[in-house]
Amino acid sequence: MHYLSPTTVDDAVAMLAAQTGDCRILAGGTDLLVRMKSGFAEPDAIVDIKRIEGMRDILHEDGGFRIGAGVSGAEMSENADLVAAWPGVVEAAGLIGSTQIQGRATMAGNLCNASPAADSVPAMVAANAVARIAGPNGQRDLPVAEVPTGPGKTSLAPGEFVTSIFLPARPDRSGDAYLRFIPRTEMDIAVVGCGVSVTLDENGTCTDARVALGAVAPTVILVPEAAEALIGTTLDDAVLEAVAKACSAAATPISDKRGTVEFRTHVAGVLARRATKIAKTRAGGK
Amino acid sequence: MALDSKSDLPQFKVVGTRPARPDGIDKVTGRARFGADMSAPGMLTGLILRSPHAHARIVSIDTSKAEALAGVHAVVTRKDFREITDDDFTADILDNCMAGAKALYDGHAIAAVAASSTKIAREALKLIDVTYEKLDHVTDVDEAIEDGAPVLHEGRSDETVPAGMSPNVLSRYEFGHGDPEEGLKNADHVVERTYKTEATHQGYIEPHACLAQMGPDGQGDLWVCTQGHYMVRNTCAAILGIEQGQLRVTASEIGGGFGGKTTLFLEPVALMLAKKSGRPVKMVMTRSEVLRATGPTASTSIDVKIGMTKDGKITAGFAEMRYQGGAYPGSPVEFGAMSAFAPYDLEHVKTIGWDIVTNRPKAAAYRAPGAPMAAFAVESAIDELARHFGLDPLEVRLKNAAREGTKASYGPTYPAIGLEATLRTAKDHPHWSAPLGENQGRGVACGFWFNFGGDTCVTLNITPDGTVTVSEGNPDIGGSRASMSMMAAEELGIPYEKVRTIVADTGSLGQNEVTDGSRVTFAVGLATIEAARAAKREMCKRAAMIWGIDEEAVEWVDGAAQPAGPNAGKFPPMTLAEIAETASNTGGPIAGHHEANPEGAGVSFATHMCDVEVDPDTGAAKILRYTVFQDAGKAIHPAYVEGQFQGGAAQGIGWALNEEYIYGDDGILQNAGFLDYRVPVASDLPMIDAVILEIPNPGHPYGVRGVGETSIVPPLAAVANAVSAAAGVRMTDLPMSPPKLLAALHAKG
Amino acid sequence: MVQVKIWGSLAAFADDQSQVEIEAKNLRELLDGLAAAYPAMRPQLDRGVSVSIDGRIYNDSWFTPIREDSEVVLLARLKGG
Amino acid sequence: MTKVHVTTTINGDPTEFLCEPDETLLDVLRDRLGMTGSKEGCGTGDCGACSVTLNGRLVCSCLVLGAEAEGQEIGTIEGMAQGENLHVLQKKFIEHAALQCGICTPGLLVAAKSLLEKNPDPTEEETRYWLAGNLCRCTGYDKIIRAVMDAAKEMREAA
Repeated sequence: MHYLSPTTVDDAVAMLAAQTGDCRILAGGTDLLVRMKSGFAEPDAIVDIKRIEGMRDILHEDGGFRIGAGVSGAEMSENADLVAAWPGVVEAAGLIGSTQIQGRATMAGNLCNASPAADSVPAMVAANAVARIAGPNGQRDLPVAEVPTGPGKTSLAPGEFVTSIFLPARPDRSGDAYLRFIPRTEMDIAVVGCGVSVTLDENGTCTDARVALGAVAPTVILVPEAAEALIGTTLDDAVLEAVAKACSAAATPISDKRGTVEFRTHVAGVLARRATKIAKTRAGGK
Repeated sequence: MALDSKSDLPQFKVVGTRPARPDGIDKVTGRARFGADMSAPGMLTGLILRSPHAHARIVSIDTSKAEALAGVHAVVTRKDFREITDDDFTADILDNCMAGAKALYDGHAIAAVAASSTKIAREALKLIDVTYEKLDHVTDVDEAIEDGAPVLHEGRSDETVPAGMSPNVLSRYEFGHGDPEEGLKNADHVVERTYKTEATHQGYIEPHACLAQMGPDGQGDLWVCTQGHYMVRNTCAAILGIEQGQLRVTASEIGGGFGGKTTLFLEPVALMLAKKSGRPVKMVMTRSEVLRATGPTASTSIDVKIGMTKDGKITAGFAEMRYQGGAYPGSPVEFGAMSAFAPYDLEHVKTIGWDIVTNRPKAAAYRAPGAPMAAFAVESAIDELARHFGLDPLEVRLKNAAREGTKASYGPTYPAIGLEATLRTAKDHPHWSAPLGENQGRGVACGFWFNFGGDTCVTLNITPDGTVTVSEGNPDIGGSRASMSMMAAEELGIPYEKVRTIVADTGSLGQNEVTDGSRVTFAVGLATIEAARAAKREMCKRAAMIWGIDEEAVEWVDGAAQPAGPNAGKFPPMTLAEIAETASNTGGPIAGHHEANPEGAGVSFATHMCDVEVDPDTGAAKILRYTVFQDAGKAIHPAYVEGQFQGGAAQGIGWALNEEYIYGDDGILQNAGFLDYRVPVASDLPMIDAVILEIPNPGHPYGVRGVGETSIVPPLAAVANAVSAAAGVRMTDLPMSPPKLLAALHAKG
Repeated sequence: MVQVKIWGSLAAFADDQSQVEIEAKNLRELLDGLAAAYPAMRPQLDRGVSVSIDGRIYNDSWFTPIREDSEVVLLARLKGG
Repeated sequence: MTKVHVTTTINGDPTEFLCEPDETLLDVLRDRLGMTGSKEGCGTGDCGACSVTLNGRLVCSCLVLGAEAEGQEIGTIEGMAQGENLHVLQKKFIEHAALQCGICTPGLLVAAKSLLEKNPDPTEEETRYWLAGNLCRCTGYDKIIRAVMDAAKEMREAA
């Protein structure tokens, strides 16, 4: 096998195009190396994208943030502007694994690993984040929600890879939050995850909302019914109950070693209620 | 401690202090060499092919393609080992290390290769063609004894098993006295429940590893992480048909064992690969292999019936316990049956234990093997009875506590024991009276372990410059070298820093029992003290020669020989260093030995107290506060005694809350990694308060009891009682993982 | 003669007695005496037992003295973790 | 397969090695460079025994490729003591009996050092969460947390 370490996007695209066998992108490596260790992946080539210019950068763009595909969760949490604008997304990325993992794991990698339980993805979907994708046919932007298509599967074409994630500009009085449930306090894969983003008007009435759930379906899902329940309200307790109900109703989980259908369905609602409350507070709601 | 019993023990100078351990610097700098840290010139990598099936007949194994691969130097299957009859003690050990006729569990070793690189070895494993005939499997202990359950072995049940039972039931044990049915008639309330515990793994962070060399002359060398290198030597020699004296085994530093490194997994295979290849072979397990094919403990299903009067007197106790010990005989059910009611003074008590096999890895010992599950069942039922009557659960335990003179449920009459002291200390501790908030609960539970001695051999050498080296044969798993140095220093009357203790290889000392059963500080400590006493006698003799007086007229005081009796004061004392300096002139080197099988270890008891908060919306349980009260007999190095208490408690908390073996319907282990085999992490736990009580064991010169095992016995029940109190629903099935607890909360309504 | 308490499931191999009398001055004589008097107990004795003598547990030491009035209890052979 | 030539810095020492393209940094350290202080407890980033720093950031060396070390700075347990002077954390681990078997100790020390560099005055909770990726099965963490907090205090007082 080969280890390739391009320094430009074009080189990376060319290298990917030149590979005939199983070629994998290496960002933080916290999923890929585990798969290799377990024998689930035996790539013929690894393309390390971290030396590509811009991949380690967090840039202001159109009032939002462009986060390079090689930026780790720990690096995100050290960017004060980003934390102020998108605390939920930063927390979600910072929840992936241990301190050690957070020093390596990236949102782009978390997205392309396409686990339904990926922590950063519900937060990104709630944030309406957009992935920038490079490939043999040039560059394209795709909403994060449309990247994963099933467990371990993405809509990326052969030779394509994510170069950055764009988090849009925040209107005033906006807040987001991500909560997940795990059996321990750290180190587990989410049994259920929930990302919420809200924007309030001057009166505290919700004008925009997005709610996303992880680990309750083959991919992270957006729950429009929950958003509808929020918009136009002041997010009082009765509304939070409705959001919880909508999220439990939207959940179509499986039972596995991490949780049961009943547990995930119920806890999806619990987390939605709690995350909405945090997002509301962050948006300045009372 | 106010409650410590009076004793005529010596006033200690070194014992009871907290010096730095001798291996401390090696371990904080990364210099300490563990199992996987050794290499040898020309070394090959050994890997094992493991069964992907839970139960299958091995029809054929074709290794020819693997053998033909460049870089492969040896392939080993069961047929490379000599025939061993079923009644030989090594038969099951070998079959577990390398399957014979059948693969008995997911992960069972089928073949092994040694190659010039890990990559080639991996490739070679893929080239081994195994034809399996899949068989039905069973992994649940209760299902295994049902009619028509898949049978693992025919004809292995012993004479204690009544006719007509499933062949998966291998042994029956019964202990107790009196007539429980009669006793239950005097009860005002009876709790009758079935409790279940899932298997847990010892979870040592260091995977099994060894480095083997084996010459055509039958001489071998083995470097291995183990709790007992003498056991490794003897068992490997028996399996390979070589002489014990020809195999030298050196124990590496050991990265945790907790009972899981008291048997063999890789070692005979590594030696066989080394023999066939003529090269040193290193084998290191992956974490997945560790979880699939080593350890774990038994899973259990236990029926309990306990009666109590309204004033809290237990009138009778009965428990019937089913333990599955994996694919071979030897679950620790007899210890569950012996220990279940050991903390109580009961007129009517009976326990029945069944040893059952299933398609799971062969259970290995795990810290107080068999006792935590039994204590979970009994202590939960007692807690429920106390709550039923509105009685203080500590008072109920005090009312029924075993004391000196109590006839134990497993037979003997207790000498002085410390249970009552732990209960009284618990009751007086601020933890017991601290307020609790909403959704919080407090639980207590007691636990017991036997402790024992075993073969022990210690050599203590006096160097020419008057320092002391102690050689002992038990791997240091938690600071025991420090304890040995302390006891030698205490006995010799010299500073701790003048003594260095090493763990010697099998060529350097006589037989030593495995580091298990909380025996080391007791038995090796005793032998160290006796070896020091022998050296003191010799040094008194040397001083007597120099002074020209009878050696009986010399005594050892404060690190020096001094004339005694009629000669007192006639000569200035000769220090250890002074005597050592002239040893060549007075008869040669000075050493003390002690070889013995010290018996008479003292039993030990503990009471644990735990506060938990339950999230009613998610079923998550958080440990808020935890206190251990345990009798240590005498704490040689209190910091390491506290460490044993805290470590046992943490393992027990994991067992209670989130650790479990999860098998799919296909009999395949689903969580063979630290990601989903969930041991407690730092943020899961509070500080664990450790209260040491010292009720001396008369069987040890300094009063030592074992401390390592008792600490894992109470936590399962202490946590379950706390969770049950916080949740308002009785939890009888471990682990109390959030989905299970939430379902119980919902069922309660 | 020494009174030896035996555990419940072993009683079936000692004519259903929970306590038997054996002429023995030490542990070895006790184990030999048990095997001779109750041959059905031999498989368990071969698998191994521990013996509590006056509250202290012995695994192996043959020449541990036993007095006529000693409390002697057979136990399943102990091991640890 | 072609080996990769890597030039890097380990504990301040310029270092070169050849490794397989899919070989982890942990395997390089242990098997090629003889630096066995970093331990493999799981190989999947779940135990922290292989913790090292990569350009000052705490990582699991089992989840880094050796090839990625090109031009970077690696810090391992072997670089923690300065000559015969132990780091305060190392001293405190011994003093507090914060190790029993010692297999997790190198990783915990590297992780704790990284914590105190970022946060010289961590709370108990911050310490516990920072170290949550370092499994210890012997101690129940109590004495480890005490040792780290005590080391932090001593380092603050010395600063």
